[in-house]
Amino acid sequence: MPTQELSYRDALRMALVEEIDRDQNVFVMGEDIGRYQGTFRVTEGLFQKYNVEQNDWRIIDTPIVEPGFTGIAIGAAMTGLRPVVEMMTMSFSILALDQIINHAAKIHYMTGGQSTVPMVIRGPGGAAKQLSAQHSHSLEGWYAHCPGLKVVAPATPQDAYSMFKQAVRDDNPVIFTENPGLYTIKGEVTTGPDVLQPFGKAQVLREGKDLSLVAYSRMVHVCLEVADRLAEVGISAEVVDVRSLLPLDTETIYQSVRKTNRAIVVYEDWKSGGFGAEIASRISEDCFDDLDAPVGRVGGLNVPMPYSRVLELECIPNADDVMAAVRKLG
Amino acid sequence: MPTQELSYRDALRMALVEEIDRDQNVFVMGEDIGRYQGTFRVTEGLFQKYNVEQNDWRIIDTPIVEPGFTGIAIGAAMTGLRPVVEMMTMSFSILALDQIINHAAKIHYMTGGQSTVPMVIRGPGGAAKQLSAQHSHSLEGWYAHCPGLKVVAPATPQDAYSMFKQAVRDDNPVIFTENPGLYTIKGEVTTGPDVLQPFGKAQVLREGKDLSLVAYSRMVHVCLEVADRLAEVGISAEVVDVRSLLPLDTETIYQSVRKTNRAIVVYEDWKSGGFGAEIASRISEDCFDDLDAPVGRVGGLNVPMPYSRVLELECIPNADDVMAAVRKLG
Amino acid sequence: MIRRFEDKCNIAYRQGLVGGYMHVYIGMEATAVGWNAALKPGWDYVITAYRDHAQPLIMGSDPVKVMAEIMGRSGGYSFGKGGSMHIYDIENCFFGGWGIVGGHTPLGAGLAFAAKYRKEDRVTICYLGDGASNAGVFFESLNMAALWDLPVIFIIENNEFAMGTRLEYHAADTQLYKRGEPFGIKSERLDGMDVLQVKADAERIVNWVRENQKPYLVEVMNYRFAGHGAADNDRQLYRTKEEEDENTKRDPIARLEKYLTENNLMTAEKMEAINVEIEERVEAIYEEAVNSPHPEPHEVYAHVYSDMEPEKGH
Amino acid sequence: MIRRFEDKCNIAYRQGLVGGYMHVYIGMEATAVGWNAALKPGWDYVITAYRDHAQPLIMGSDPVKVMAEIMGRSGGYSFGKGGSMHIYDIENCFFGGWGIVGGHTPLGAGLAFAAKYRKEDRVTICYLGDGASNAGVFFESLNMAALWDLPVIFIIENNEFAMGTRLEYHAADTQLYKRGEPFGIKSERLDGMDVLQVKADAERIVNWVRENQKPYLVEVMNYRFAGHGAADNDRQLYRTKEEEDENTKRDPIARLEKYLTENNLMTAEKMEAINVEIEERVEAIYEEAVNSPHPEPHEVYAHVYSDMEPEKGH
Ligand SMILES: Cc1ncc(C[n+]2csc(CCOP(=O)(O)OP(=O)(O)O)c2C)c(N)n1
Ligand SMILES: Cc1ncc(C[n+]2csc(CCOP(=O)(O)OP(=O)(O)O)c2C)c(N)n1
Ligand SMILES: [Mg+2]
Ligand SMILES: [Mg+2]
Repeated sequence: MPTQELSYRDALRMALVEEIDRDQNVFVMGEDIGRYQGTFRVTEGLFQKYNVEQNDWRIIDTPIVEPGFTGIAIGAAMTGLRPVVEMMTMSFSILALDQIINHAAKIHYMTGGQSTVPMVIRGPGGAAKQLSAQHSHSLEGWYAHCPGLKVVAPATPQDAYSMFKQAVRDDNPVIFTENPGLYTIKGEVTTGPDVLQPFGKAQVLREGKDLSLVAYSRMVHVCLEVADRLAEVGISAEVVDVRSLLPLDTETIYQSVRKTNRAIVVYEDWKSGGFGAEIASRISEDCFDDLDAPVGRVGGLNVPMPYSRVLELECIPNADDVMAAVRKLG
Repeated sequence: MPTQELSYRDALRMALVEEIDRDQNVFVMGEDIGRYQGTFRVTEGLFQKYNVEQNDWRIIDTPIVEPGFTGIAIGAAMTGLRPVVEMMTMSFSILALDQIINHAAKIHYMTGGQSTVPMVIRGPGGAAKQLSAQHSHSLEGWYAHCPGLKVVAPATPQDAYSMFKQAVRDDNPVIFTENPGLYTIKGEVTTGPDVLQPFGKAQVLREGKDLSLVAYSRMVHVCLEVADRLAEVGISAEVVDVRSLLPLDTETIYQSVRKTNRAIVVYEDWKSGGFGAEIASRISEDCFDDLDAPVGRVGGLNVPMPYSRVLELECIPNADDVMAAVRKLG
Repeated sequence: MIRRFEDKCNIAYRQGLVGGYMHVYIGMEATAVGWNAALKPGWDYVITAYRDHAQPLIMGSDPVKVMAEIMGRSGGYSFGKGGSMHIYDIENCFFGGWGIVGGHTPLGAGLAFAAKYRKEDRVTICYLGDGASNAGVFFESLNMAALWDLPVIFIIENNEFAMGTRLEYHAADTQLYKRGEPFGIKSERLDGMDVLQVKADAERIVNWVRENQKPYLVEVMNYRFAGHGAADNDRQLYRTKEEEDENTKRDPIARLEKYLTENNLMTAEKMEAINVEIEERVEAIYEEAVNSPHPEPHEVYAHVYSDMEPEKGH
Repeated sequence: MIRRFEDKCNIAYRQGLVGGYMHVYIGMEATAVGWNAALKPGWDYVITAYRDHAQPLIMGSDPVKVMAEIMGRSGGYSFGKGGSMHIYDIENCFFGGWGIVGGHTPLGAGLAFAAKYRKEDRVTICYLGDGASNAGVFFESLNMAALWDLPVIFIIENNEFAMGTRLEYHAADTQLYKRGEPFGIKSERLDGMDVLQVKADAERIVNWVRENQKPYLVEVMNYRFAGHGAADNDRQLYRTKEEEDENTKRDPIARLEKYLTENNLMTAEKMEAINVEIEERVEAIYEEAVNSPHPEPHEVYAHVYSDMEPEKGH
């Protein structure tokens, strides 16, 4: 299968284009995704290609009404269409939560299986740069709490590609969260019509034996950096990329912890009540006898995101913060 | 100070009346709370008393627009008024999350302390009886994840009374969640103008030495029942009523666990990703050396709430489920 | 022709009795019946809120499955998981059945979006209450429906109450049809009590929407004879007995019966026979539904996802 | 009289320069200036979205503190925690500064609610964009404002774009003032480029609202000369150079200068002198703001709550 170097953003776009071309039921909806090319340029060129050149109504610019257009996508999905909804930032999906949680997530259940909602909601989640308190949310933990949704947070261009294709083909509503800091990272990507990454499989991105660093999305890269730094001082850290929060692959995480006997869970979201608490408490409970130290957690500071870059950088966990947690484990 | 037997509902109403009478800035807003007396009758009689007899605009019936009226309350609170917003059920507060999370919770921070939002959002949270998937949410875990909010979940008539009064006088937005199953329970209530229960203090409702059952809201009563049952078989369980999720009184919880060396956290919300995970992972981390067994968790089933009473009862944790978790601890 | 009226009369009565279990659509039957008569069965889409027993019955759903669902039995359309507020019969194009006031209105626009996207000539009817017509998402839906020319008819069933709140306490202007105007949507206020008139209006409007591929907004004037829901047993909190009695005179079914009698379209005997027959049928439906078993505990995990089970256990 | 025009001219220019840091209100100055002139300083409330540099400047805020906030410095109104989108000067009755499109509109109604609750004769102006005028919560706010007779003026600043989306692609009917009509709200479309005309309209409407204690909806026609935000540097994606040039001719400041000159109200020399003075003042403001220190790391925990600190640490 062909392989090429792609940025996370380009990998995503490529997957999107392939899915639109593959299935007439796939369309894209969101704010400024068409003529304006998308705020983060994931949909660049698509309006021209589909709506103008092919005269096909596939890329749909919406008014700024997250509840409304998400609901329209859900209604359309109930008839078998496969909408891909872009949230300009995942923060704005808060406005659409009633549609997502009370409708999309529950339709299969409430209809007793009569209807499915094959729909992807994607966009950048987490802090970018000085977007302040209202635009910097990590919401994946909230979503991963809700049965009926699937929630994924790929960290690499390969997963952006193959998990996105998987998401579009899934018959259930999928929350697909991208961190704004990931769009420009590059990596080798194997492409092809059926290069799909099934959900619910964590992956070990770096093998190690002394300590497991468990993370998803951009924090995986922070953990890789920490692993490098630990290697320099003779500590061998294993990095587990959770990538799918719901379903969650506890087995791969547990295997790692059973080997290393120590774990730190790292996430960008507010520390208290974030999904890292779920992962940590599962490890604590299910690997109780294997643990040589309490399961550590590193999360974002429990404050609204401040505007000042100095303060913002305080809030977002970085390699130093993880190093400090490693030291604390002893 | 006077003491009387009151139901949870009546204790709440009494506290509300006292606060309205005490401070002209306090008013109440919500759907069907006035002429219709409130769906759960917490505001019974108040429209007649204030709006009709005193010709004062204190009890305000709103259209069914949770985002809109919550926003109006927030704007009013920014000028120093002290709105009490009733959500007919907390499930409907999902529609107002943008107002609550992005506005109320962050205003003090974003204004650098120029403004406060002295406001209470209250209502029944959790399952009632066959209200189905869209009306049975436990949302306190989501709220307790958000800095800027305070989140409380009183379990007794006394706390309903004294924490509600505290909430009204707090200068920060307070989420005050009542479980529909609690309204009719009765208890002795000490009343008085300054009977206030400060937040961030858990309480031990039953002393024990073998095991700590940690819960809030209605699940406290389930735990008390379990403690009774355990006492019969010679196991002495301590019941810790968390009652305030944010701020969280970890000290009282830890003290209990350090004594009993075993803990089970019980909550009605969906198990995975619920706030119980936060409590459990804190205990696991901070009481690591004191624990003789992994911290157990008992939560609601990870499914949308079904309508059928048979299935609904499967979903909500009960004493049998907690007993099973106790047995699992060994 | 008479036969057709008979059927409708049948249906309307049947609703009264079936709904009798929860008394939900009583007084408003003519609206659903009249509008449904203008739709292409099995082709056009219908969606409504939680007051949803009548729609599936007149759209060809199995009344036993509707009744069983209302009772939370495994013989119901959703195997007892949806219940009274969440009835669906997707095969017959009935899309529920929703509990969040206003929340289903963009879904209605979405059904119409799908029809337009696929270039099918389906029309979607989206019912909502007067209370729901204040919900922000409804206005968002109106704007997009007009912006994208979606073939959807929003029908505001103005029964003068949102639960215990009277129209004039929740809507700044009680002429709710005006809400379509800022979006350039054709909007009308129509009667909802005279089934023949309703049907005539419905045919005109459904045809217009099908032909012109544009949205439409209709405010239908009816009245909720019963309480809001089964739990609402103190209606005098928000309306007087006199007002109720006055409005009961508008009863669509009595009106139809009177029409049929006065025009000699049906004899009193025939009408009585139909009523008896209906009662019997409803009794039989009830019997069958009530004998349907409760779901098995393990079913609680089915239908969370289409392709996997959720994590189990407490 | 001339002096007053001078001030305004001053202010408008100053905005252009201060805003020059982010080029945000350019082309729209006459709206804020004209409307503000009709308000009682320190009494009436103003709230707007994230395009919020101009308002506090003309409402008497300290321009250094505004500039420092935009730069995220501890000398800013929110000690650097709010930033460009979240400027507040509550003392001067400026209530921000909000990032969620449409999200602040009920807050605006809430300010007016408070005035009415306290029986004060304050008027609230709530600005919002053409894009924001589609948001559901805005319609909910209109309904309640009318239902409860709240003294709020909603001003839709129709600058023809919501980010990169042109008006006619996001609004089914581009006459946005119509959106008040279904609620019985007095609604008008007005010019927003001629500061003198704006001021006259504003005085008429503010007085009406103060007297009648009812809401009002105004659509103000202006144009966003600059890109949406500092990050928007490819405006040709959504509009042509010609269109921009054409609209630049409507420049409110050039227009005022022309008016002043033609009517011999100000000499060219005087005007030039003012411009120079403004440039110097803005330079001084910039210098002072840029010399304000960045916040200390520990300040990150301040102002989460009014009475306690959040839990600390990662
Ligand atoms: C978002 C939301 N808020 C509140 C409720 C509770 N509730 C259910 S029905 C109802 C009244 C709705 O009235 P209307 O839209 O006129 O419909 P009707 O019952 O008259 O058919 C209310 C307040 C709800 N289901 N959803
Ligand atoms: C709920 C929400 N969705 C999307 C955005 C991103 N966004 C910020 S400004 C804007 C355009 C708003 O346009 P308009 O209301 O016309 O105001 P203008 O910028 O022209 O002043 C968008 C889409 C946002 N801030 N909030
Ligand atoms: Mg109604
Ligand atoms: Mg605009």
